[in-house]
Amino acid sequence: MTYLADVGALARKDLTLELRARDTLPAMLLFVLSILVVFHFVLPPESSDLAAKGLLWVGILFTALLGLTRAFAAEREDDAIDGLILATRDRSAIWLGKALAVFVFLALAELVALPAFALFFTDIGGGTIAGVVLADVGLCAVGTLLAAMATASRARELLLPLIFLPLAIPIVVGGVGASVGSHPATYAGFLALYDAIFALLAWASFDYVLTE
Amino acid sequence: MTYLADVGALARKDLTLELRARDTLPAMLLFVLSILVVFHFVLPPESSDLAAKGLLWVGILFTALLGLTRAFAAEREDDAIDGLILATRDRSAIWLGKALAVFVFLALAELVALPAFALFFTDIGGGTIAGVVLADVGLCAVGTLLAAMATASRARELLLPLIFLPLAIPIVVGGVGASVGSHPATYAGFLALYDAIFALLAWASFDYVLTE
Amino acid sequence: MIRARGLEKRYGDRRILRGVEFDLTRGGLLVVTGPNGSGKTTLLRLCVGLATPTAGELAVEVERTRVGFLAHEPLLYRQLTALENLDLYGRLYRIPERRERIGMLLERFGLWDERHTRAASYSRGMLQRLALCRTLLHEPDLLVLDEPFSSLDDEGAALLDRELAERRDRAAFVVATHDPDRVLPLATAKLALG
Amino acid sequence: MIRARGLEKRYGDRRILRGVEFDLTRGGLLVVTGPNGSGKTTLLRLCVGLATPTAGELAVEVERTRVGFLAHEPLLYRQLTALENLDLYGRLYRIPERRERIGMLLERFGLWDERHTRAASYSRGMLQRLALCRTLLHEPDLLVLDEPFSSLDDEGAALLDRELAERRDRAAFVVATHDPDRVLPLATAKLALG
Amino acid sequence: MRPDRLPVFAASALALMASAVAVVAYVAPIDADQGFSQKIFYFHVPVALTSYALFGWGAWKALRHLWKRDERADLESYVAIHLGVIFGLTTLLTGSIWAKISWGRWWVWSSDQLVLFLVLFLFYSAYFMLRFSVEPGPRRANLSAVYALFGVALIPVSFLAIRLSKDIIHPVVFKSSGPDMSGKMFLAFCVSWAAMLALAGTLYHVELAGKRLDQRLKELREVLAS
Ligand code: HEM
Ligand SMILES: Nc1ncnc2c1ncn2[C@@H]1O[C@H](COP(=O)(O)OP(=O)(O)OP(=O)(O)O)[C@@H](O)[C@H]1O
Ligand SMILES: Nc1ncnc2c1ncn2[C@@H]1O[C@H](COP(=O)(O)OP(=O)(O)OP(=O)(O)O)[C@@H](O)[C@H]1O
Ligand SMILES: [Mg+2]
Ligand SMILES: [Mg+2]
Repeated sequence: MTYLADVGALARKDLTLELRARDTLPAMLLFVLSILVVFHFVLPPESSDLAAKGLLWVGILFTALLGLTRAFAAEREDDAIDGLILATRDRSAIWLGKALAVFVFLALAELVALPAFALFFTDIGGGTIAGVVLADVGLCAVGTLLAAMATASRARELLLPLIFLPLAIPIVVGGVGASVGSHPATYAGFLALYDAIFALLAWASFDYVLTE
Repeated sequence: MTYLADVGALARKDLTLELRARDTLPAMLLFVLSILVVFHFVLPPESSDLAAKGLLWVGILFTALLGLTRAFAAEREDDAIDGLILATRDRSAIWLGKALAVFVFLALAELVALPAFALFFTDIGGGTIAGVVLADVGLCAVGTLLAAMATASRARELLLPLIFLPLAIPIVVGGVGASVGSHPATYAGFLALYDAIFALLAWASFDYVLTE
Repeated sequence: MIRARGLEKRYGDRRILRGVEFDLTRGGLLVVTGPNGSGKTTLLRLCVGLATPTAGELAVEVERTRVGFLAHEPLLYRQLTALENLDLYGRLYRIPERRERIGMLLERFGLWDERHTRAASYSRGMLQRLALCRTLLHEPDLLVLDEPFSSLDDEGAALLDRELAERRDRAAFVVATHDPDRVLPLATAKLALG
Repeated sequence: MIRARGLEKRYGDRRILRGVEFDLTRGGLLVVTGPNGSGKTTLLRLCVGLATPTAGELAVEVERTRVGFLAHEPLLYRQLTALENLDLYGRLYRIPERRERIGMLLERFGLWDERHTRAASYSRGMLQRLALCRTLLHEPDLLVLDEPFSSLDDEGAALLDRELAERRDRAAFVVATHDPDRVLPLATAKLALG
Repeated sequence: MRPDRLPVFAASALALMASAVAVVAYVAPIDADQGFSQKIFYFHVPVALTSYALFGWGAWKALRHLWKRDERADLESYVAIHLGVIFGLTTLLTGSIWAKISWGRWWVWSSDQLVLFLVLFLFYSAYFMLRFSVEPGPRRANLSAVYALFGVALIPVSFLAIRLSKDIIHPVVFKSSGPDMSGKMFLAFCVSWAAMLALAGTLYHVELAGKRLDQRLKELREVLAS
């Protein structure tokens, strides 16, 4: 319970920060909406739903990445992360809190993007929505850990896409499968498996990422 | 002349900061390859060249946005921007130097990405290349100004989200039109006009962005 | 509480600390002095566990969350208000009577009227005071203070003197400073680096 | 060189400075004192032009690039080395014999051996020394120093004393400090805020 | 391994290699459709499997580093992954050559199998980026180790992803019912694979010894200097 209280306090802090500074969410929204604009102008009206759905997944992936690159910016400023390291009993709470906050941002961006997508392109079924939610979990779980790693490195934001994209590709495969394939349930199961494995791994190993 | 010397010194500083890692180019290659792999999984095999071109624009937009969101990160850290304000005779040099540096990075990434794209997906014509170059100019000119606003202005919450979206979307529309439309020259002309107007506007107004 | 034997720390090829030895028990105050770049901050970071020694033995018998660390940087979020910052730490440290203690500390350090101001628009001395509030919030058993008097005015320094004296018997202290005279009355041991 | 009459500065609803008046000429040194949050830094930022007064008159008869400002923050790039940082400022200020002067200053402030180290891994005192190098690089006519002795060791402080004394007649000085005794021998005027 | 055993190990690896070449050339039958070029198989597949083995070994060492706080494991893990990437590159190259011969193209995107191997390759290339942009020290060791662990989790997940999407072009020989080839072929394959593993082991120990020597030298120099 006390663990969850820590997580809650940390995630709350991130949401307050975003309300104040509005560094992350506007950029994510802008990006997702511009993608829709690009494809609105590119895709001929009669083109397949498949291509449109694919583009949706590109949008989700990159929007997540955009949010993740900024995830630890506030902690890096003035080494605020050191304060958190000293104050949390279990450092994985820092990971969970941050992943939750990123998840909320991503979900908010999608809450705008998905209806817009449905409006401009094609209907979105239950398979797609399930796929998106499951994929979000995986993206945030893995991405937050990797963002913490990239923050500790000299190359910082440059590094994150390099280490993140290869790990995210199975999510894209699963997500696309869940939204356009003929067996959405199989793909959803695959995504759930991915989420479980990598969330567990990230949770267990986050402590090492923060220690010097 | 001395003005250009300032611009050069400032842009050089950004390049030193970025190239510190020294493996920036291999990193970009990895980045581009990862993105192409993502595209592979997302596009159905029989999808049109147009969709592929659209993805190209999504990639460019994303890379530019990634660069811009962190364009003034180094200056914000420890208020280094104050030092620059005091040291430059004409503050617009700061804008020009930064825009140049962002442009160089974007161009470097595209120099890797465009040939790779042509190799793996579909040919790239002169219209696309002209469109990309012109769009880059516009994105860097406007984006740098807005990024500076987000950094320097104490009232940052107001500005960025409100302005960026309406400003960036014409570039996207023009760029996409130049590479897939039937009248690339018209769109290229539109982009050039946009670049001229907004670069001038940004150059003239940058001073006000930085003063308290 | 702390026992150091043959402590060594390197960064890359450079050896910053070498053969550092000291003992510290409850009620003790170790003053660390030395010229700029002699490794005071590095030693303090080793003590709180934010860095690990490359060789030697360092036994710190305090739980991590019972340590209070005042660093060069305030370790606060600039975009949050004083109250929000302390509330976050109060929650993480699970302080009983969290709100009351925060109010008391803010008042004591003269920040009560500014509790709803973002730390970003605090003056440097006010930030240092806020960082002190954060450090003392959970009544730590081990207090590790890096140049605590820096940028405080006379009143702030006197205040800090009082706070230290008050906790004299309940905690152990490690203080790095360029002005050792300030804490000498309380000091039980001195370590000169560099 | 500077003339202030009825100077006032507000942030939002709060009035930070009010009715500040002083004159400063070449060879003068104005000491600004006051408790934490009394507006010393704010006044200094007004003097260098990084902030604008809300009311009153402030005439600074020095070109912006002839001012040297030492702030609370070092105003340097953490990811660049000492040499790269100074080189950037040397170019922007168009200093004749840029490289030579940089070498001289680094040596004088005891940073020569660390010239290829990134500022990020400097200790706090070393950063303050580097910031002083940046401030003095272009031999400014007006030197505005915000707590310049902060986090310097005894040797560093003595060094800075010498540098100030040496420039005594060539420049004007505004120095904010919590330890006015340190600069009192040179001071020509004193302004107590708050 | 004790350094004096290294030459013996290297010699046996060399002998295995020689016998593998002999078995592949003279014992294994010539393939009916692909002819002689099919013999690349005995190189291509063992190299691919060895690179997986190396990645796995690197992750094992990473786990030891994190779990047992084994100081030397960091270097061992790095060396294993380094070699794994070299073997992976060799897989891509031999695969490409084979692809040019039998499919007429150097690379095909339509095979998810190939693309996923490329993903793994990209993942481990990024390992170097990560490692070399962190200052040497305990933090670098930790980050590298965690990343290496993520790698071994990625391998089976990628496999699953391939199995989900039906692959048409890249052959599958090792089915759940057992290997789909003749006894002689299987023998040749096993000998080649053993040889490849022995080669990898030798290289691993040689590189490790070299790296350790470097480190020792640096420490000695420092002792002398002070
Ligand atoms: C660039 C091109 C290629 C790459 C990157 C590649 C990669 C791989 C990899 C990683 C394996 C390891 C085992 C597995 O994952 O199942 C493998 C196995 C194999 N490859 Fe390739 N390959 C390529 C081209 C080819 C070609 C052109 C052929 C023959 C027509 C071929 C035939 C095989 C066979 C028969 C196996 C064993 C299959 C099994 O494990 O069941 N490969 N390849
Ligand atoms: N992360 C790091 N990487 C490399 N070198 C470092 C790092 N941190 C500190 N150093 C080096 O270690 C030495 C000691 O630094 P430290 O900050 O401990 O000094 P200090 O005694 O606190 O000095 P000051 O009085 O200036 O605060 C310095 O030379 C510094 O350059
Ligand atoms: N950008 C800002 N926005 C709002 N308030 C500000 C801003 N900058 C400073 N203040 C307020 O102005 C007051 C004076 O700040 P200033 O930094 O000038 O104090 P100071 O005298 O330098 O104090 P110290 O000794 O602590 O450095 C403080 O109450 C501070 O909160
Ligand atoms: Mg220090
Ligand atoms: Mg101040």
